[in-house]
Amino acid sequence: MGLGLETFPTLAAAGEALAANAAARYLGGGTLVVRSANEGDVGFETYVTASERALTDIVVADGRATIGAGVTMARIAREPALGFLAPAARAVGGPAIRNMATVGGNLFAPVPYGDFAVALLALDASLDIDGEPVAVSAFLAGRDTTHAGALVRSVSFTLPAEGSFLFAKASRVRPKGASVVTIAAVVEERAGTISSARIAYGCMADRPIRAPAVERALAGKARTAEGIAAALAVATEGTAPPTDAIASAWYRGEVLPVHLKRLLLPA
Amino acid sequence: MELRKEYFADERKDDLKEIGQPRLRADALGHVTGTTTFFADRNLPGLLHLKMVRSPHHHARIRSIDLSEAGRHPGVVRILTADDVPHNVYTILTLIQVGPEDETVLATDKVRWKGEAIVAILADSERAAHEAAQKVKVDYEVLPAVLSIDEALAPGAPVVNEYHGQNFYRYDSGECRKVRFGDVEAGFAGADHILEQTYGSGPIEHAPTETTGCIVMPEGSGRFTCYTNTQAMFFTLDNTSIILQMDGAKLHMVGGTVGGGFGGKVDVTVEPIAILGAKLTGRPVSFIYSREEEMQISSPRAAEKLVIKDGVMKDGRIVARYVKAYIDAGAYSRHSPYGAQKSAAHFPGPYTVENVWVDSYCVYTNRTPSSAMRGFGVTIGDFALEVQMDKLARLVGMDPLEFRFVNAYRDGDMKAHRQPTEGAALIECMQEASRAAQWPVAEKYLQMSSARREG
Amino acid sequence: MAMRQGRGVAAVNYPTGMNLGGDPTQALVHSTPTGNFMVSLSSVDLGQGMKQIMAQICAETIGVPTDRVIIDTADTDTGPHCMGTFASRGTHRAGNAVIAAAKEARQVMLEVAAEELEVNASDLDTDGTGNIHVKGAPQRSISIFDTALAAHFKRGRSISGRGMFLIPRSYPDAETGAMKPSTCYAHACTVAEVEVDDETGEVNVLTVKNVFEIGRALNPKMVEQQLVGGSWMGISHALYETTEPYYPSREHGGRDFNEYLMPGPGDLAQTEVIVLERPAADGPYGAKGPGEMCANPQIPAIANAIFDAVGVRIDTLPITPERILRALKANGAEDAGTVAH
Amino acid sequence: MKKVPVQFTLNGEEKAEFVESGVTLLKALREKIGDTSVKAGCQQGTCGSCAVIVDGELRLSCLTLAERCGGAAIETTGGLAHGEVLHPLQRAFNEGFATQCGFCTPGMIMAAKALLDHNPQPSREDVVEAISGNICRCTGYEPIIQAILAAARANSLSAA
Repeated sequence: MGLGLETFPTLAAAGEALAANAAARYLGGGTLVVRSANEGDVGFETYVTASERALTDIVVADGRATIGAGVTMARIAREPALGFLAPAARAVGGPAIRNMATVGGNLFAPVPYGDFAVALLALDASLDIDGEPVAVSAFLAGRDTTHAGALVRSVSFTLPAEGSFLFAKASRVRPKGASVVTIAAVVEERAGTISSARIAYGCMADRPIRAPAVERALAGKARTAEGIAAALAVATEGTAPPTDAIASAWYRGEVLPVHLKRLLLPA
Repeated sequence: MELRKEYFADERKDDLKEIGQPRLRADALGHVTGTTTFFADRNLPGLLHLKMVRSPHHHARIRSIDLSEAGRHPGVVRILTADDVPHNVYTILTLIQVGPEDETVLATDKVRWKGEAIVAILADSERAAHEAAQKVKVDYEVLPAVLSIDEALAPGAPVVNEYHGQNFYRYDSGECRKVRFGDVEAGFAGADHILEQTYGSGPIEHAPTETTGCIVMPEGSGRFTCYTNTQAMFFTLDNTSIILQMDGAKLHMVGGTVGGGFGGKVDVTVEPIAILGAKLTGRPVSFIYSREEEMQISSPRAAEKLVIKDGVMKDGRIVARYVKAYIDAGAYSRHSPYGAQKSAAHFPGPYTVENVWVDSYCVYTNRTPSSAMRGFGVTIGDFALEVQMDKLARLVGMDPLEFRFVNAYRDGDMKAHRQPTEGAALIECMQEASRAAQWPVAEKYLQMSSARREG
Repeated sequence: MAMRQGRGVAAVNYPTGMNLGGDPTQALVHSTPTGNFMVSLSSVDLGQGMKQIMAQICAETIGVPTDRVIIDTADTDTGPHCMGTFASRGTHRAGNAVIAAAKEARQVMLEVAAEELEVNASDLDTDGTGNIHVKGAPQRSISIFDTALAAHFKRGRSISGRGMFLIPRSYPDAETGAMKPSTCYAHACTVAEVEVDDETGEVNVLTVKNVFEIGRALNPKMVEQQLVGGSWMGISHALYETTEPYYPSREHGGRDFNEYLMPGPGDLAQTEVIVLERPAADGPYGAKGPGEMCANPQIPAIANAIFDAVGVRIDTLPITPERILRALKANGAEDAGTVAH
Repeated sequence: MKKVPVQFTLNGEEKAEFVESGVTLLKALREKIGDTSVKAGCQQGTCGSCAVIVDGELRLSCLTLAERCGGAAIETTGGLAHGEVLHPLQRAFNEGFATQCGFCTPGMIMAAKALLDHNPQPSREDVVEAISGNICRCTGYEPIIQAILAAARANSLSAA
């Protein structure tokens, strides 16, 4: 059977169509699902998409940002109110991919992709799924199980304090390369010491993960070589990096502390 | 780029009118306007799409193939199996009498690498072909696989390819192509230092931006026009003629504008089966590798293993060089027996060494067949040789560039494969490199010439 | 963290052609009624510019501007046999065939012109712009346009030529390996400078300075394209490329251009290309085949530069950050880079 | 197979076609409309050979569904020249020997045009970023970068 596209005015209607048709897939920017069809995935025959306005909205107000799931990386990269996020948005693909790839799609991107989701995890973002708030950490943990096939309307997060959001991606190929390791962090400092830190990794497991041991070890420390030493010592705790064409699990584990150190201690 | 005309000026007249001129390329206008016609830039009405069903196993016996469900799938026009191929066991270099025929166009009783072609589905759309491919049922008995050169040559290793009978290509010289020059053992005996090192490489893909493919049009005349991106028109025509047992006069290959080759388009893997499909259906057929097929199914540059043992004197002269080279051909020969002997001829590199021993092996493993690539039989050898040269220089305490001057070949020097050196220019390249890279060498090396030996 | 710099050198040669199989290429040349020249071949242009170079070779030989030559190639109905485009043979083999065919066509052209001018053909020469004149008397001339018209409509001559270039097959001696595997050899020497991150094993190639000896630069801009692109591929081979990153394991082979690694436009080394010309006695206008060689010397030069930088030898390609890091850790990273240059 | 109508402009010309639902813009352009300047290099979104400009933005036609382009203005390299007059990028690629096999060239020129349309005087870094989604296997990229910078300079001269 050939492929077909069905477009619905709301995400809810799209969700009903998907629920009713096991051979349907949600079509966002197309970078994952159209590729899959092109490569001979015959597991689905219908693209379902929604034209709901909220999917492409960016709202920044009262210290909080809400980004529609259909907003592209390119739009985020040029959104003045989200300037701190531009490096994370620009870490995705090349220019053409960034004009297509969406926030929602990135949440589902398998390793070594999904760099933007790492940023969202560090921001402790909340997802709107069927009108219910779901923490991005909970969503990612249940991505293939409880939240499989979930339709994300938007993501929202509290804007981090000026200068507190850090992002780094190590890749083999520049400027566009799949990730060896991606690290996003929100590090807040008070009076010369770290008051709180949220650290998220990409490519250190089969999906973006937080690094609670590092976060604990940073709390109350100075952002100096000495201050972060304990955190670096536990950098790989709880990680299970994949081996793939880009890098081995061993290599990822070895260089993670190096990149974490460089992120936390800028030259 | 800089042309340094002062070198060899007396060997060259620079009075030509068209040669040496930086004329614009006549084909570039087509490229920049997007009007250059590549083989796939044709829309033929009624075109069928060919998709190959491939082995998921490195090595397996095929117990049975069930096409009943796939054959009934809507849009499927025909499914080709080994029984449809008139001369199903072939080898490309049979044209230059390099046998035996050792590869099946479509697998019969066995598959010998993960990705080997088994049946070809011809359908109205790519989608229908993909869907039908899922419905082809192949019953395999998985066999032990040999995945490395060392495993292949170990005693008692499973035989990869019964057409050879052992896991290496048998030359008229025996298990390897040999070069014997001087007395290598005497050379080692008289050497001040001996250094033996092992080098290796993984397979490398040509990765042209245009994947391998062809489109075939059955003509009313009974001939077949095949638009192809092959690197060798008559290699393709003649092999197709053999495989299909079809008079070459019925075949018309059209090509010559290729989206990158690098050696990756000298195998004859798409044209025979696509032409067969066109013959059996009477419709035009397109067989174009997907990017994943180009990356993992098309022949890569072979993985290699090289052992180099050198005897060197304190003054830097290499007096003996012993090389064992192993080329991982994968499951079938393709061009690898040629590459292994080209490799044998390349040693000891652009240096004059009086005692040389080379054994170059073409080894079969249950891997994607490798074949020609830019630098065929030489690239990995040069990596090994030139790293070895660096190590030798440090071993005798010499500057690595000066060490190469000491050993560089000159006109008239006898090479290990017993051809006198002509037209050498290694020394001049190194002299210019010394200048350009500001890598100083002693004056005596700057006075050297490839054309004659001093003194 | 330390970025450690090093440099390395490598020198190579490369054979032209595939004599071990027998190595023929043929060409046909004929003029149109108005004095353009068609070259019929079955050689393949892979992007290296075969068609352009054959046009320049034909034009030089006949004595016309390059834009008067049209290349019709890679159609097995019309093009005479060519072994194929590989083994650095295209320019050399097809070029020699085109020269032979063009010489024969030129001879007929001069004979027709001689009849028109009522002189001996051996007294004639071309000026390269489309005219034939009596040597030493440029005012006694006829255009190639008029010559071709005369050949077709008045003299009944075919201004055409057949060209054949064959290197007969060399059979290696089974015992000694005595053989003639190729004809002329191109040469190169590359010096590479690298910077190695000793905490991650990442390598930046800072500069590559390549000297290539290629016989003759038939079209210097096209030589440059190929040598610059080849130099990039050499760097790519050294540090990035493999279909099977964990060879001999068959796992994790790249399936696309994200997984199959090659340097991106942000990874480029400062690249210098210097060309020397020592014409090959048997090459078309002295040319050798540099298309394959140009991607080779960077690989060992970079390997040697990495050793110079951090004191570890990676003897397996590609030289990945992982291989370097493993070697550094095995060596004791703090001792690395202390080997004297 | 279900066919759906789709209407857009291609290089300024109105196009109205019935395409198969779910078909990619790449296939619609190549097979339906006959614009084969758009190349299929991977159909995975990893090579950029199929890049086109849709409503001023660079996109990969292999990952874009044709029927989602209704009403769009689509540009391809096939429509860039005006008769024999080449676009400055085309001229720069030609004169700068920035094309070898030519397969990546149309996509590369689209990526460059998308850059220059938004940023007529790009830095080298901007150019590198702009072509980062486009694979070239022949040139080593440097001649392409130089050609794009040359086109930008030519633009600024003609604007001055």
